[in-house]
Amino acid sequence: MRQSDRDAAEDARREGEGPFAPAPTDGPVLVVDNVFKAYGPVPVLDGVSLSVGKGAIHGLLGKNGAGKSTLSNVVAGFTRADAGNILLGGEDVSSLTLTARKKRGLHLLSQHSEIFEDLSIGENLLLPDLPRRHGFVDWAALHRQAGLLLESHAMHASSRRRAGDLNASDRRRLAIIKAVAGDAKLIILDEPTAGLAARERQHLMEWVEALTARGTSFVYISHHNDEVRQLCSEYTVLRDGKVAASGAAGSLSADGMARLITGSDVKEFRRVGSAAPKPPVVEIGGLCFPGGGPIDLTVGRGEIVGLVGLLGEGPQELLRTLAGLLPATSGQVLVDGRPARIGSPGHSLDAGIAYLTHDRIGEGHVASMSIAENLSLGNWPRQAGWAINRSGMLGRVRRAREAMDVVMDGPDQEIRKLSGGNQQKILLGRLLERNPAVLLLDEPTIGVDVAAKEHIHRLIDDATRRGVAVLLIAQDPDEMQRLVDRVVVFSKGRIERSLSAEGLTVDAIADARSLREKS
Amino acid sequence: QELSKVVAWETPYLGFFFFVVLQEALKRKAESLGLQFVGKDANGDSNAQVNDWNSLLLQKPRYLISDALDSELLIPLTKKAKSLGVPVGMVDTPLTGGTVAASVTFDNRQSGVMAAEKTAELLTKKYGSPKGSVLNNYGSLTAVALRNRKEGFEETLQSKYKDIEIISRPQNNQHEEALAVVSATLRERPDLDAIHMPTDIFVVDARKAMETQKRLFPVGHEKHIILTSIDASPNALKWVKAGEIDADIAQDPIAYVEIVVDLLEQYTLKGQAVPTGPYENKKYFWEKGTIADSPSGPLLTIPPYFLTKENADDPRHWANVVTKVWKMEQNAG
Amino acid sequence: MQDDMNGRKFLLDNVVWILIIVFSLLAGVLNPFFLSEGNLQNVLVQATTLGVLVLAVSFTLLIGEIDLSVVGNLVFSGMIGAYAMQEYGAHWTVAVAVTVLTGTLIGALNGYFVSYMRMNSLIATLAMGLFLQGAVLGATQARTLVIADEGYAYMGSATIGTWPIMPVALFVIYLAAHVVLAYSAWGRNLYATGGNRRAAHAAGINVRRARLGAFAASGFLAGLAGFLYASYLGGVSVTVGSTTLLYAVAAPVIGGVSLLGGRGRVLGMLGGTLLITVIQTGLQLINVSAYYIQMIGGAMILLAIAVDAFRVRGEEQGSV
Amino acid sequence: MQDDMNGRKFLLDNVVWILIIVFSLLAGVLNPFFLSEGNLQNVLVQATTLGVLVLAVSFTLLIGEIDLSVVGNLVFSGMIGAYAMQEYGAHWTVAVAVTVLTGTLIGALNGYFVSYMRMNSLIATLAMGLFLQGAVLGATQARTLVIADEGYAYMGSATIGTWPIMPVALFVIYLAAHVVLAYSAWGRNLYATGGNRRAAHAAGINVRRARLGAFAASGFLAGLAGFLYASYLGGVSVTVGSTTLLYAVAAPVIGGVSLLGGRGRVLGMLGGTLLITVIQTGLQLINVSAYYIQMIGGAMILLAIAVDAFRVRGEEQGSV
Ligand SMILES: Nc1ncnc2c1ncn2[C@@H]1O[C@H](COP(=O)(O)OP(=O)(O)OP(=O)(O)O)[C@@H](O)[C@H]1O
Ligand SMILES: Nc1ncnc2c1ncn2[C@@H]1O[C@H](COP(=O)(O)OP(=O)(O)OP(=O)(O)O)[C@@H](O)[C@H]1O
Ligand SMILES: [Mg+2]
Ligand SMILES: [Mg+2]
Repeated sequence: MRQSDRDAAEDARREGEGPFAPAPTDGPVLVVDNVFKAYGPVPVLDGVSLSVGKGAIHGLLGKNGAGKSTLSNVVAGFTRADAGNILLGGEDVSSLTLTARKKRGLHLLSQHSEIFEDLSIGENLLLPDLPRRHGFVDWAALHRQAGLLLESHAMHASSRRRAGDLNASDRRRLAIIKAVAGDAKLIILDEPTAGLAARERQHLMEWVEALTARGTSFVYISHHNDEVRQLCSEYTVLRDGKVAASGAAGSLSADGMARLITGSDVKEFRRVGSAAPKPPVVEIGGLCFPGGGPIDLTVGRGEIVGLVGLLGEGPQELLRTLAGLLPATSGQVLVDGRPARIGSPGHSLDAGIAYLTHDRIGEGHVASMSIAENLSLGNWPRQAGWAINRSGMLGRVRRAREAMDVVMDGPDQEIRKLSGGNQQKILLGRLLERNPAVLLLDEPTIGVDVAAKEHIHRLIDDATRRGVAVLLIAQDPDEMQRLVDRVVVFSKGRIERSLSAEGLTVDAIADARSLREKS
Repeated sequence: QELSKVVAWETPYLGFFFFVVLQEALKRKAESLGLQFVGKDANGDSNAQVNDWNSLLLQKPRYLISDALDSELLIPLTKKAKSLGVPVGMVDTPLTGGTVAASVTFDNRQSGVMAAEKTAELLTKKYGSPKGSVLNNYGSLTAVALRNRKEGFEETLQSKYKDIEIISRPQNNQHEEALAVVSATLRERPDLDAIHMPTDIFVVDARKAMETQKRLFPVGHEKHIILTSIDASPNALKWVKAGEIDADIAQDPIAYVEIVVDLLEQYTLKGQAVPTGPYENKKYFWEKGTIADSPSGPLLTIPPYFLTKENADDPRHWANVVTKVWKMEQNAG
Repeated sequence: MQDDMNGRKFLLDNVVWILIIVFSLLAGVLNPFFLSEGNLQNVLVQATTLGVLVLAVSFTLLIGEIDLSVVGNLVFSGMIGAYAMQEYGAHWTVAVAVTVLTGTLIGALNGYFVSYMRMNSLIATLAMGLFLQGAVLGATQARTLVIADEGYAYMGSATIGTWPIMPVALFVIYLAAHVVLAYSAWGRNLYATGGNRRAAHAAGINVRRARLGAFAASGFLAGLAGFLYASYLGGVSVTVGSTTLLYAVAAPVIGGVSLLGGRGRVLGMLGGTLLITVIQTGLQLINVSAYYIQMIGGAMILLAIAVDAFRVRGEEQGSV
Repeated sequence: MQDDMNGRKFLLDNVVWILIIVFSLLAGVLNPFFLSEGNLQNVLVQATTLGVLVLAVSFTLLIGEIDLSVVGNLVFSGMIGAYAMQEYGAHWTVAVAVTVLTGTLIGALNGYFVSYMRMNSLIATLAMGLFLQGAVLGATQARTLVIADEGYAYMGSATIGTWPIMPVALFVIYLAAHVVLAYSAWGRNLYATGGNRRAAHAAGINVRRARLGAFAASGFLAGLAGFLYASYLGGVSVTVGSTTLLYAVAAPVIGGVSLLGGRGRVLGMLGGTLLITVIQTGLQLINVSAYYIQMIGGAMILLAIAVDAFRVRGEEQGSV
């Protein structure tokens, strides 16, 4: 019998048993007992054990590819372990389906959480248990319940709206509300804050705290060590599929944590910008685009300019316009003094403008293609004008591996089999291979572990030393502060003011953002 | 009430030349009577045929003439036509019931029997007794006419000539399948004696297969493979005259249509029933037939006959009418 | 401007109805019969048989799959129903039940293939359709099974006054489909599964069962179509419906059902059905030589999709 | 264990070749001629005409679309080539060029519809196919356009010794397709576009042009098939190829080409073609009544897809 058939049979049998018997109150909510999982020759989870106490927030830490998401999927029932047991409230749920585990109060917000774009927000929140009357869906009650949920989580959107019309951050919030709604015993949050703005992260952390007061436990996965230190009561560190450390979180220092995760010291990279005037690389004049402009902005050789502003108020739209992904309605862009055509990504790239998307899966990689091909996508090293030069591609893979420490089996491995952080490195590598004059970076370290983050920061800095001009969006004020030479603040699609290098502190950046948010 | 000037026509297929001739015959006949012609094509779908009938009946034509895709499903519609006062004439494939004013058909089964007898006769000539092997590359069995021809051909050989081996393989009314099957059979059977095609349409493919394998020889050559077919189309007429085919059995699409129109005009529209009994018309090569009573009404069955070198120039063959009078070619170019 | 946008959106969403009106008027100019009461009956009767097949295909499109065996299924289940009466002397009500049940079982088998065995639905159902039509050919030896039972034939031939009752079946079935798809939890699960299978699974929907269910529903409707066709035609033959499949797939798409799943309203399916029927009936009535009918039909469908593409472009603005 | 996994993967990846062997042996038992040299020629000749169509469809499958107009295109472009010789006395080389060019232009038009006008490819190309076949019916009025030119007919009928030269064309075309798809930047752009259209666009690939290009390539190959069919059959008529479409779509899928785009190897396409041809030829040679052939054919394709589904399940492990 195949695995899945067994699931179904099992499910039917267990569902008849009636309400789930409550666990002893003092025991751990979740016990992971010696779990093994392998996709190929090398195990991804190699005898992992951990336990999560009632009401605890358990930080799950590790480098990219350490196995965190895999473990979450095994616990939630998305994937099945090769060996080992999962106990929820004392009951062995290892052979239960995802649905059965959900019924027992186990929820997962996965790293690449998805929504039903064509359904309303209300349905997104309540599926599959829609309120019914006389057997039919009670739409009025549905929107009433969904409205209450949205309100209690401070999300201001009509539950009747099509979920696909929400922007990326609101979609994430929707997915999170769905995960935390209802009677949850244990919620696994796999990088819930990746790509969220500071205030939203704060919000999320407050919800989580509040929910623990009701007795809900969490497994919390994040590459932001400060979040883990602020929120978590206990932690487990995974390294190469094994538990490298675990314990109570209180005693951990920031450095110590980084060391536990990477296995060595991580030197925090801090860029030393120079205040000297720089010759301009990119000059943006009167640029208008849907929902913004006119924008005037000049970035000089080796300069990194941070863009700050609310979602939908300009920064992302400016980058996407420059990248050729949004149509410019008027204005001009000069690169190295020459007017650049920016009608499509191809034109922008030809003009030396390279863009790193924040939407890795939707717009970043081609999942079915190899690592080597993804590194060379749209920029094939050629021979004889038409054929692809394989050694050229392999050279690029070698360089990316050396520069960013990418964990992979080989250049021909499909990129979808890499962990999220490693995929991100490949995307950045693709841009750097183009030797661009201008780099547009939208969250370059999204989902990237502490060590790789430093790597990436160094790579960006290296690029500026070669004269590349950088426009950067980073929701993390700390990351912003460490990299940028100056910051421009957007409001309602236009540049409101700019903060120069002097007095550019984390607080100032955070304030610039939040000031806008208050008004 | 004044009679409509529109003659309605519904054909099961239009993709084959035979059906084109049927339609053209009606078009010309209507023209000669000063009437208008409307024609529809069901393209092999009996539901489409029923829908076409319904739409045509809606316009209350003078009469509706059709070749049935299937002998049963149109029966209720003949009753509807009657209630609307539209006489119905069937050609080629008659119905098994209903109220049809006049039907003109061809004895497809008999044509298969004749081809079988001819094949047996030629094999007897070759071997002294009826033996040898024959490929029957039969057509789509969803077509009533082709089904009857297959049965006539194979049952005759099976029951009367037990020493003749029948290799029965379908071509599904597809040129490429006919070519492929004949090619394969020629390769498989270097000793193949005879080939029967159910209609002239696919004789070209059999000839192509023989030609490619350098096994196409004229009648009389010692390596000649006996070739028989049915229809007596313009192509077949050429082959018969050139001695490239052993026997071709004629049907007469032009006669079907013209006679049905004549019967409808002459009797039905005047409120009389079409009389049964012998039918004679020197306009057609076969000259004599019989109108019998059938479950669907009066039915004239046209006897099959051989198209031969000797009679090939008779201007009454439909192939000669099509090429010499209508100036229509089966092959373009 | 908001109003303008809404007006535009309304027009685009209802482009199929506008096309129906335009094509009807055009056909009416070419042959005034087209706008007669008799032809309206004609259109509605033809829309009934096609419309049920369109619904059948649509149920599988909603989950992002496709059922191309519906025509084979309709002939096969119609045949089984006819045999039930002829060979076993079944009462016509039993025969109807047998017809629909046969269709449903075939649909469920397709669903098992696609959902549990992960066979590609396009090809698996195409092959299934071939198999079923082949089975009918083999069983009937290409002969027509005549439906003699008046009860069975009633739906397809009865009239009230001069009005045939078939279209009543069309509207009842579409209404039921609307209620199921818009108001039942099962229906919403189909949309969720079609819209995002992984998310549906993660939300705790039994995705496999939902997918199997969509195919079973498709088979149920194909069986129903089998009954309606047999009742309408007064018999079953292997050649029934052989040119219908293309239209049964084109109609939902013209009516705004996405081939990628998760999207499509019952009203749109009805609109697509009526538009295709209007084109077909129009071509039956206008006096163009039969040689050119197929070409014109192809061009009309192309035109309808081209117009529909405005809606698609409106929705996908900015994407490539 | 590693070896085990690799062995399993190898088996699964090559399941189509195993099926070819199994089906061949089966047919050989039923008719020993099946395993002879004569029949090998037979299989390869039939695979040539089908194989080129399979490639044509595959080019569009790779970008996640489908071209169902290939059969209409092949007849239409074959007709234009035949007319070029008959009406304008064109030299046969010119006629071949005209045939292939016509096919390419039709393909490019499909590409324009799908890529620039955003028409749904399944329906748009289905309607286009209907239109083209209708146009051939209208233009030829069901007459056969006989190819008298020996140069034009050479490819389809010439032999070296007893061996027909058609299969040479098959292997040359497949080799060229392999080189283009596996080694050219243009080919990889197709895979990228099919794998993730937005990502390909963002990476600077001209996605619209790539999509148009895939359809133009499909049309080019359909035109080439038009030449091969006309050359092989010695003529063009409206009914040519009308039952081929199903097989031209099933073969790539059996050979592992994903209907969702971005996945599929030329060797698989060849395997799919050969498997379908083996089934067809086998059914022609074993002595089964035509009443049952279609049913058996459908069942065989179902079986092939069911076996192929093991491969799919292997790849998608754990997903729903
Ligand atoms: N479906 C799969 N097939 C093959 N290998 C896989 C698959 N999924 C994950 N892996 C491998 O398992 C390892 C662990 O991946 P996982 O996603 O669990 O890492 P992670 O700790 O969540 O990393 P990140 O912080 O980057 O999200 C990686 O090396 C990855 O390549
Ligand atoms: N030392 C280097 N450091 C960083 N990038 C490099 C280096 N050498 C080459 N590259 C980048 O790698 C790409 C591939 O280089 P390679 O010389 O191998 O290929 P190629 O055949 O010359 O390709 P093309 O002509 O398209 O550039 C080049 O486009 C260049 O951007
Ligand atoms: Mg992860
Ligand atoms: Mg170079």
